[in-house]
Amino acid sequence: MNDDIITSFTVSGIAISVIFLVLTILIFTIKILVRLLPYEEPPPKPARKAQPTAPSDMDEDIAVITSVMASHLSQTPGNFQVVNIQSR
Amino acid sequence: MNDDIITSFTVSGIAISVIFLVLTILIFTIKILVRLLPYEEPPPKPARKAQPTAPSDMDEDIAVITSVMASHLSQTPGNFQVVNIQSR
Amino acid sequence: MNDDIITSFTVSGIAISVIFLVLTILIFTIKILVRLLPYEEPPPKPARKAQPTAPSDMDEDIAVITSVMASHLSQTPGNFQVVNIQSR
Amino acid sequence: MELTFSGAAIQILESTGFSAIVPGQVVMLIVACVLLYLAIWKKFEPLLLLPIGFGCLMANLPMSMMMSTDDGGLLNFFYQGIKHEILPPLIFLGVGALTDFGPLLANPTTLLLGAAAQIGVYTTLIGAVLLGFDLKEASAIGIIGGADGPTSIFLASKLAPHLLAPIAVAAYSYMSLVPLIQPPIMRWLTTHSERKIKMAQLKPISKKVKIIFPILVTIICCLMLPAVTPLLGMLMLGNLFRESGVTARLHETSETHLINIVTIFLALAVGSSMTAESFLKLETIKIIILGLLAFCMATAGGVLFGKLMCKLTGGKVNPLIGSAGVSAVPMAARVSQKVGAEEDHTNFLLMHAMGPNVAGVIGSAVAAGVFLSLFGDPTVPGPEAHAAIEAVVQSMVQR
Amino acid sequence: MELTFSGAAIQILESTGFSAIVPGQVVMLIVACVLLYLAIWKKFEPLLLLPIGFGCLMANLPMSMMMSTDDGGLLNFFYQGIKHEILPPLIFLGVGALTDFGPLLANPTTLLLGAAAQIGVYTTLIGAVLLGFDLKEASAIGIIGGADGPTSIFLASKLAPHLLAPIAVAAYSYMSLVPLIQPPIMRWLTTHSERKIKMAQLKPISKKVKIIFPILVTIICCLMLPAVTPLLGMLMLGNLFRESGVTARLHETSETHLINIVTIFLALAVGSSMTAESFLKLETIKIIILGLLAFCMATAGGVLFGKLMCKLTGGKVNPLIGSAGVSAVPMAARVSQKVGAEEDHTNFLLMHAMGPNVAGVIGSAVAAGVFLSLFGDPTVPGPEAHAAIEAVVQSMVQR
Amino acid sequence: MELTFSGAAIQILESTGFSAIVPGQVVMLIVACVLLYLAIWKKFEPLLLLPIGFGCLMANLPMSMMMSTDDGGLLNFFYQGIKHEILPPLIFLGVGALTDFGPLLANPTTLLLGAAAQIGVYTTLIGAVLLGFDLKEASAIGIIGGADGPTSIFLASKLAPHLLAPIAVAAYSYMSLVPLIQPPIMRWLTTHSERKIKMAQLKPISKKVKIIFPILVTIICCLMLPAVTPLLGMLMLGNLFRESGVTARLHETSETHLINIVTIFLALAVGSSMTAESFLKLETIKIIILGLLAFCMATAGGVLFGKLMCKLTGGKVNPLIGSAGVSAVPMAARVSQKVGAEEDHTNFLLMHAMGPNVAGVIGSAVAAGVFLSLFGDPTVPGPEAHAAIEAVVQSMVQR
Ligand code: NA
Ligand code: NA
Ligand code: NA
Repeated sequence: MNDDIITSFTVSGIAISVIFLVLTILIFTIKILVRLLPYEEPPPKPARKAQPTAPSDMDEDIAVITSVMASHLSQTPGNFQVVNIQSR
Repeated sequence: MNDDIITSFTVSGIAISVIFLVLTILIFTIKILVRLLPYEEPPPKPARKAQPTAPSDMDEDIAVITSVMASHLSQTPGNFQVVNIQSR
Repeated sequence: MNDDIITSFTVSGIAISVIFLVLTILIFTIKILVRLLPYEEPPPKPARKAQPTAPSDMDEDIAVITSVMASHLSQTPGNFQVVNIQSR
Repeated sequence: MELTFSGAAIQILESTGFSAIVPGQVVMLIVACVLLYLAIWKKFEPLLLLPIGFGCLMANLPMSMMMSTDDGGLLNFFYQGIKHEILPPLIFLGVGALTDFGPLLANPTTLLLGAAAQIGVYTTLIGAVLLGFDLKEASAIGIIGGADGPTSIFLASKLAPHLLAPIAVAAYSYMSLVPLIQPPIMRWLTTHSERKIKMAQLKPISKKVKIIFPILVTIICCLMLPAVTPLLGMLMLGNLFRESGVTARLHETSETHLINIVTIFLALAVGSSMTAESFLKLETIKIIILGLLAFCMATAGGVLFGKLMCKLTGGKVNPLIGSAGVSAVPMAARVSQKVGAEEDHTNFLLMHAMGPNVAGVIGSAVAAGVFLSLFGDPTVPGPEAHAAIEAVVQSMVQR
Repeated sequence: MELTFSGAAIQILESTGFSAIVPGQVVMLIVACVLLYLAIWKKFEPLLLLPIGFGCLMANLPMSMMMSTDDGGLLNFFYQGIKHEILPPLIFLGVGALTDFGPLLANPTTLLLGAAAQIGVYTTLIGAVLLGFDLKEASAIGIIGGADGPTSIFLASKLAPHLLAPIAVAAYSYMSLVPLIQPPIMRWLTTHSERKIKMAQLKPISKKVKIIFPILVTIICCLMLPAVTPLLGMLMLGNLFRESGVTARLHETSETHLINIVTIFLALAVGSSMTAESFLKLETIKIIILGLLAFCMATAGGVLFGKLMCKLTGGKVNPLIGSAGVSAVPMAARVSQKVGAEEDHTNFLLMHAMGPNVAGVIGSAVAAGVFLSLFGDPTVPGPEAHAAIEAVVQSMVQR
Repeated sequence: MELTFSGAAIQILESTGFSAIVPGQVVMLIVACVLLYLAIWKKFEPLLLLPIGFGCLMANLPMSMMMSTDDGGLLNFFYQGIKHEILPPLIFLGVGALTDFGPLLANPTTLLLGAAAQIGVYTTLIGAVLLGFDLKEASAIGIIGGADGPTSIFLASKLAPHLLAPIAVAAYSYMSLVPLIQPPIMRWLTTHSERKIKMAQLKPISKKVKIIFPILVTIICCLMLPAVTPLLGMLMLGNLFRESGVTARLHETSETHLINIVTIFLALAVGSSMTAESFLKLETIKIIILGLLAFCMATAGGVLFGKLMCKLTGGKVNPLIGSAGVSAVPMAARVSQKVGAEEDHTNFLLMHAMGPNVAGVIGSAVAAGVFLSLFGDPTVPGPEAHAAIEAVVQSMVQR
């Protein structure tokens, strides 16, 4: 019983040491990490017209829309054309 | 080892045969199915006024709405009447 | 077999008795409960201006909004002040 | 390992279902397709009969390892959730979260209508014994009249697991037939003037009563009939999630994705128990007939007790709401509304019928509790359950 | 099988709970109702205390087969998820998905406040040993001061499963009392001028850091304290689902329906372990007292370390944010905000307190890891777990 | 129990992972980080590779008890869901709920393209045997070319569970590389004029056909190849939930939270099987090479069969849609669209490619069924599964 009490102090001491050790290591890791990968201001959003979505993406979007519309209207895709789409 | 290689060719041959057999059966099944149950153009949606929801359904809807409103207003359903509801 | 049939009548009798007993007890329990805790008309909702949300709540809301805005604008909270918020 | 082309072809041919299919399985495949047809095109309780039918389909494809008794199979895994009575209580958690006991609390005497509808359960019990079932089986069959799927499955898995498939299928099929079965009986047993009775407006109920109710029901009913606690307790917990107002997250999950997931598993497991050996028997036909009897008697019991209440209250109760006591929420209450409105289209019975309707859920659970008190061993799971668990463990160890 | 009317009546009467209820169960039913009252009307952590209370209610209805120790019972099935340490890590997956470590990353030294608050854990350990608990039990009790329910349940199930019920109830009860327990201690330990300190704006953190952080924490902490991996690893995985931006589906499920389902099962299982034998003991009262001590010491530890940091930084840290190191996210941070605003209503401590607040979650997990390193056997589950599994399998085979 | 300060410090030190880590684990931790990097920054199938990578990370932290083989560990529990073939069919339930078989039904001959792409599976089988794998292993490796994760995991867990980790990782990695692997092969095997072919508009399909299709596929395919029923049956059940229009609740749950929960468990379990012993072997490199071969051959098979169909139909079929037969829905169909549009930006192949794309899913399942017919024992789970179950039960009883 008496032993247990002594041990409990030992355990407390050990445990507090370990916990501060572990979290201190974490602190330094975070500090290094934040130093290495600093926050960068996101570039101001350019006007829409100036920089459309990458052409390949837009082509694919048009493809999807055209296919679905053609399927829906029961027409061949050649009968109409999606001229321009804008992402919102 | 050598046996295994021969067997692997046998297996490949068998397997390709089986897979084409199974999927060919599926193809014919689908073709028959589509022939038996052809797509039918859905009838053009009639104007709302001309064809309201089935009377029994609407009656039930009115019953629900009336009951709930009566319960909410703490009145008997006789005190007011739901004249008309329209589905959107 | 014959025994089973007699028993089945016994069981039915017992079971119907028990079920009515249990549910009758429930009925009286509910009646007492409803008597003890009658429905109270909720007080008419006061006008918004007259009774704003409890000050402590609003202060906390302002704190959250200010902190988040400060964080977002990368400014110290002292640089601006949230004067008033209204719950909708 | 060496395979010649012809040897491999023979092995594949031997491993196809065609080499092993037996006539019983063909019949069951047709039964499965009929269930799917009823679920999809006739909209018979599709949330349950569709996966039950599909489970039956998979279980009867020979050598597919999808029978409820196939150790190590996918549907056997789900079936353990029925065997060990885990899935039905979870369904009831969701049902409780979906149920508003307000109309019942506003007119608590309608609980008696929920009790009266259980008469169908007990008369069917006698009928089942007359047709040669033993008392445990007869109890499990009778509960079909309770019109509660999870309760039927729960009781069948405890008292007569070998009859689970036909009982579950009959229960859900007849539940979906409520709009066809009930009206003629209701009209036959009531007079024009009775059907025209307008009932007084329900009083509002305080939030506190709604919160305390599920707790009290659990204490009272489960003290009197302990064996029904998993079912009734979870039903009431779901309702407490709903009414307490402080557990919105748990309420939402219980009544949506949790009950949906459990429904998929439960229904597939029930379907997987529809094997030719267990289903294509004279007993199944008897059960289907008895189930119909149970529904009719339950409807009649409710309506007749409604007539008695009508008399005793001096005409304040419309007997048509009695038929809603079978549960089958909310369809039976809608039937009461509809039959009443046929007589007088300004008569709104729906909210009044919701009282006996939810009372029927409690009533059937209590009825199941009575059977478990009489025939189940309350301190240990039934012998069938033991055997099942033992079999599972044995098979796992032996392999 | 033959039943006379009176014979059946006696059997039903004997199978009611009334015939078997013992005074201890009556007391526990009252305890259950108190828990439900606190959850519903006092809003004490209702998402957990409501189902815990209801589980306790069902478990103490005699012969209901709902105790955590009832083999084959529904809640015993859920309880296996605690015994085998499956449910607490899944809760932590959801907690991680809900947690924003941004404020912690912006001011990493606040991790030390999360460490300092664990002082409450260790002083309580000593107190528990003084009150006669052995070291394993004392560790499980001490962790109440960590103010993290899943961590407490995880550690208790490993080191002292017989104390699970009181530890879990104490942990969740005191967590909900944070707004009452902490402010007096915070005011008593700090000066007016300290409480008025305004802290510098937190710097923004890059997305990459937020993504790498959970991975690094897992590697570092779990290498040093392997036994805590199920808990801390899943916490960090949930956070990675959140921050990675490529797993929106998994993130959404983790933080909504998955955590809700697991919460229902976990809380019911904890409640089902609140039997009269395990709960109505002197130990429970000791645990409740020790739990309060743990919370107070944790708060004091955090505030005092905050004062130290205030001194060392030349007054840049407001000591009030130290109390948030106990975790109890986000309530403890709100308490810091509120006590600070009482002094100067233009002082906005909330975001600053979120750093130590989430640090407290990591801190408690690390503290639990230290205990497991000392008292648990890292390569195999603890003896209690073995015994539990063995008992389950034995009981399955024997039946 | 007595602990001195230094004694305790030593015990903690000994219980850290640092004392036990071996070089193989360090390598695997790096592999895990690479997987996380590919998932997060390169968006390689992140829904699976992120949790797989994190599972690998946790499993390779020494003494963390997170390996798939650690009895009683959290991830071992999830792993049982793979061992007993529960999780892959549940994933397929969700996949079926997400899949529209309309384009396939409108042009059923594209099923042959889904068959042709399986040529990659079988040529890889031969390659694997040449590299020294036995026939079961070779089959499990070959199926990587089927480009279906759940099918690969299902087959590997039955035929070669020791190769599960590399097969699963290879399958998901290459699936995400489809946009890089396929285009050069497609361009190399087709002529300019072929790539410019415009296909006729797909005919619309009646709702009834869409409903009957999953039922018929289940009956036909599972009768012919019973062992694939868990996978194909659940896929078709999910599709029936979608198309029947009467089970919206089950459809929604299947395609969202159920598949998400199962994905988390499955991916973590797969990751937890990536231990140094099982992964850092020459076999893994062979499997990765063979997997790439399988993908290339599958693509080539599809395109070449597309050329054949083009010839036979007098130029009505664009061979580019053949490559979509590998499955990897919908990425492979998008690749067909993209390569076609490069040639002529008014050519819209997407919807046409969706037919072979979903046919590829059925094709791979059928291919897996053929292997199971040849090498699996259809009436009982494979020997590895037996051993696994036996081991679990043994370890549970012994403890
Ligand atoms: Na009922
Ligand atoms: Na904490
Ligand atoms: Na494929």
